[in-house]
Amino acid sequence: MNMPIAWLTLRQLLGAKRTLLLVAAALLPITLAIVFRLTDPDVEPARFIAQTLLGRLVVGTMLPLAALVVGTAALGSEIEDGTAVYLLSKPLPRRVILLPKLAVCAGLTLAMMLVVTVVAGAIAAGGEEDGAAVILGFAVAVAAGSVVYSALFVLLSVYTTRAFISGLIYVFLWEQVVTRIFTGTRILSVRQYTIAVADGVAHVSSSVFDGNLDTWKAVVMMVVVTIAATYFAIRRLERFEIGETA
Amino acid sequence: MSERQSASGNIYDLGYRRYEGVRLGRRHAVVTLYLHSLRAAFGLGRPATAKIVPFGLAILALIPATIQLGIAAVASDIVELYSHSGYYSYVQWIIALFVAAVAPELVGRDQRSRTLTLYFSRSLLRVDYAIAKVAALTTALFVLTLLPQFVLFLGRAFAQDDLVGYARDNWRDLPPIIASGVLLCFFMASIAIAIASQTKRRAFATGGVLAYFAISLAMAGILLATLGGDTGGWALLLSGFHIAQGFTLWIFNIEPSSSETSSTYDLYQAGLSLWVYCVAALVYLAVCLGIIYRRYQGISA
Amino acid sequence: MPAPPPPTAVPAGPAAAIEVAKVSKWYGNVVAVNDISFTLGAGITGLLGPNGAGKSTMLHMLSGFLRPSAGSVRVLGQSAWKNPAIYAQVGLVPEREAVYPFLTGWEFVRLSARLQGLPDPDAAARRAIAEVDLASAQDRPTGGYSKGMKQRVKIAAAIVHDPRILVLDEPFNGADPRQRLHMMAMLRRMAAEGRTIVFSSHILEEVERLAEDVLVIVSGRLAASGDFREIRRLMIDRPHTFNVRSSDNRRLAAVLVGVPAVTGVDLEDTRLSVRSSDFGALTRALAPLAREAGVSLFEVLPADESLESVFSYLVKR
Amino acid sequence: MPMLETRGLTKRYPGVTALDSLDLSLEPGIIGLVGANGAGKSTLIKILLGLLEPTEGTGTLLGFDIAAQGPEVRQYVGYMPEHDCLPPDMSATDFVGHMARISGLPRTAARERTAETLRHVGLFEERYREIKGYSTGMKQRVKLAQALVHDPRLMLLDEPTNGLDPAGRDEMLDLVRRTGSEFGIAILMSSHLLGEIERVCDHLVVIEGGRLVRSGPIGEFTARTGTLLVEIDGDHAPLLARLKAAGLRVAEEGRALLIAFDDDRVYDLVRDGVAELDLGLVRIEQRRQQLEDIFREPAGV
Repeated sequence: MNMPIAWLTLRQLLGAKRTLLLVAAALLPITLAIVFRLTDPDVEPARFIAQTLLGRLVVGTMLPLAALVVGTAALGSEIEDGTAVYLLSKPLPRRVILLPKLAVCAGLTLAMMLVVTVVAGAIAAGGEEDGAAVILGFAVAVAAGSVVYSALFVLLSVYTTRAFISGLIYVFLWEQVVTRIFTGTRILSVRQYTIAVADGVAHVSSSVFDGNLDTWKAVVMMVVVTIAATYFAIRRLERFEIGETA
Repeated sequence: MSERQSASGNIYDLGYRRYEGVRLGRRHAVVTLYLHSLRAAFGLGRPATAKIVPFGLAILALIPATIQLGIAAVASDIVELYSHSGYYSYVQWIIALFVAAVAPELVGRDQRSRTLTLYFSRSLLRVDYAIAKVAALTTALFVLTLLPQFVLFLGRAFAQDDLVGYARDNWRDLPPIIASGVLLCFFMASIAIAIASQTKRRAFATGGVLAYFAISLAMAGILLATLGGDTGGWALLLSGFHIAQGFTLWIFNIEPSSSETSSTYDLYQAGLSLWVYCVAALVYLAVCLGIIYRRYQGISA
Repeated sequence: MPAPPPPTAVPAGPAAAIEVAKVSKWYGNVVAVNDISFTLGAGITGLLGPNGAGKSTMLHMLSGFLRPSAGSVRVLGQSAWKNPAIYAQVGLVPEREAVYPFLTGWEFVRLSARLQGLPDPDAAARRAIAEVDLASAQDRPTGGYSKGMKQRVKIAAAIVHDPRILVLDEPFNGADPRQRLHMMAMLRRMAAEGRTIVFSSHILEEVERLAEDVLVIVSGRLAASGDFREIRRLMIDRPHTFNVRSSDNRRLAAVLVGVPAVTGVDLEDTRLSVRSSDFGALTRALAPLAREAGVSLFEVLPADESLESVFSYLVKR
Repeated sequence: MPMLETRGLTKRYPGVTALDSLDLSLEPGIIGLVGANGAGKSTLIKILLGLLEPTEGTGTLLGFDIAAQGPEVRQYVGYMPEHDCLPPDMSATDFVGHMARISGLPRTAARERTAETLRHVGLFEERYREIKGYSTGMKQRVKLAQALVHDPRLMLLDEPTNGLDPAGRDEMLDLVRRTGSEFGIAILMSSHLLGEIERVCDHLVVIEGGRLVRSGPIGEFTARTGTLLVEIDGDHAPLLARLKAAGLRVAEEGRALLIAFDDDRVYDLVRDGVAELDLGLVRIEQRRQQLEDIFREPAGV
């Protein structure tokens, strides 16, 4: 782990206006959980947490958006404004540049989402037994999902200058619409992997979750996707050409 | 080169000539920028690819009204499919996509290419620039709102045997159609420009505008569903779509439907008085215009 | 003249620091660089060419950022492409202005030192910042720097590891006159220590004052290389013209016409214009003839011996 | 009344004073503006254009008060910024025509003057193509054209040759020169390249640390000095020794010898020295003071 690069990446991310927006957005699920608790509606908390609060809002929207914003800001914006040259012109193998960047992205996304998951979940569950299991399941799942999404979006950002918009299309069109309608495509959805992991870890009655992917399959797919994305990102960076316009 | 003349030959002066005509000043500059932006909203004067999205969405917005017109042509006395007051619910996403795609074009491009500096070095003031842009997007939206309403009006009129009679009986529909259409366009344009003017990057601007509508809609839905009518109802004031629906019904003086399949069921469940949505819309407008004003006062050129 | 080079801080390496052999670069059907070969040793070389001639592509290949489509670029004996190891001996100053706006000048230069794996990054950063005279601004974020300051902090980051080769893309862009003078002095000093310095520039006056040799790229081809005065001498199809003011122009004209190398003499109002295809013969003839004729020479000005005229000739050829 | 007059013009940012009580009075002409980075050149130009407000002080430009009559004065001023400012997906004709109308010209006049102006700056068939395909030189011409199209009384040019190659620089400088002398438009041009200023301008303003250092005709800055510059083809060491032996004060500078010039005797000593040593004589020139010298000495000379 190259510490100067990790330090630089962290400075980049924490200084960016978009990261602040993310932190503000992270307050949404927490607010929702507080409102849920205060008004005490007649929905079973575990089900509300698994399907709406954490399943739909956190895993379905916040997690991919956070990973997208962070993942494309770390290296993509550097390539775009030309500052990547300062890293690429150092006597370091390119993987030594990419891996710390990826680790910081994944770590930052993970930290933000873990806090949101645990705090919002705990508030909404209010000590209910099934609730604790569901939160634990989601904590593990969100951690794993952060890594997979980060690897994917960092890969995207070294391949295309339109990484952000492509990522948006993937998140909103593919994961929100296509995989809902065509259930067969769920084997290719990070969101579905994440839900499946949460389901497997939580181990509560099947009515709580609405996923339908085997947990072990999901785990295998997550490992495969992460390794492949990282490998191709490094490969791309090794052959990265900087011309007159780039 | 100076002019030279003889009986049968002339050399004319092609050198620099001063401009002695009128200079029309600030108001002319605002109007010019407004018209230019209005054209730009539909990609006119730009390459063909810039026209695809705005024209595509405008056509999509017209489809329901055109269907009504078609039905009127084929069979005169069949049920009406779309009402004036409910039309915007069918096209709300199209309008949102339109402003999300077009607002960054109108305000982001000038920041990206730094043409803003040139504008501010002319007689335009910063506030003039903001006015021209909001007005242009508002007007552009008329094509997606008032035009289909007008087609719909014709469609319904054609469905009757007596065209003149229909117009005479139903002309009272027109003021609310126009009032709600103008307010809707102004409302959507202001929100979109307030968000889009914050960044010069098109992807972020488009994403931001869409994210506002999508997330606020989802939050309102979740809150209403989990909290129920009494308290959850206020959550609809987060959502731009619900507000637009609310003030449209208020202007048409129609109560939301209690049918679960109706698009206005959320409003029925929330049980708020419809004028509340109208006030909310005005508050949103004031806030958005304030944000836009501040943005252009502060932006460095 | 600069003082004799001090004992070099840089260990002696192979004679040619940069070897470019039969290099071409194309993008689809567009040929940006076409079969260029040259070698560079210690000293300052200016890379010239019109916009779009392939200068920047060449510099990017020298920097290992572009893969040559054909031929090879070797830096200190190693291939430049896909070989980050060379950067331990190479410093790069890119053309683009951007630096990390959130880092202070000090942090930025120190980051470079750490990424180079230097044993004492703080000392190296301090030295590099002092070299570009930026110590007073080192604790401010670079986002607030002027163009010239950004240029200097970029140079500091590029020389922090004391590289043997320095590649600079338009380094004088945005620098004010004082900063230019300072930077030129610095580059001369570094070259005198035995380093290889390549820079591109559009400002011919500067190249003329700074570079010992030039490389001229026109339409992707190497149009000329070497000392530009020598290049000028090689243009035998183009007469050398001198404008002379003297105590008696008419008399001087009369004697100059008799010199075989002189191909034309024009008497104008207050001066005399002399043309010759043989530079050496004319310049050597001028003073003795004037002395014989008893004419005082007040002014002798070569009309088209500047780098600017050489360059425009090469480009329009 | 002078074209431009400022009194105590001051601009302070937190921690930095960009302009420090600047008093300036300029008549029309081609005026060069030089100064170190951060000396306040850009700030001055932006204040004159009304893009920035001065902290203190007043100014008049073309007889208008720059603070109170911003929109009016800007009708008569053209501005060419240093940075890119052109929309990539418009053609030069469309863009310059648009800026003409923004500057207050009616439609017909705008069209005619656009064609004229583009011809003057040397853009021909390519004016109908999108700007993004233009070379740097063509883009600079478009930038100049939009500053010229409304026939301003004064043009402010910020580093007009930035990024141009030698041929492009030549053409741009010729164009600036012509605009100033033939078209009769006053020009205030900033540049870091003193050679350019020397070539184009007839008046020079030097500012440093936000204060006026000197303002005067260019000739005052480039007066002859008491130094004779001699350049030899080959090694000049023998000549140096010989001239020193003859009692002259001689110094080396690069390839040249600098000889203190006392009386006309020096000319013949040089001539004879060169002749007797059988050297090639490349240059004899009475050295002029260089603009660069302003920057060699401490500020405030």
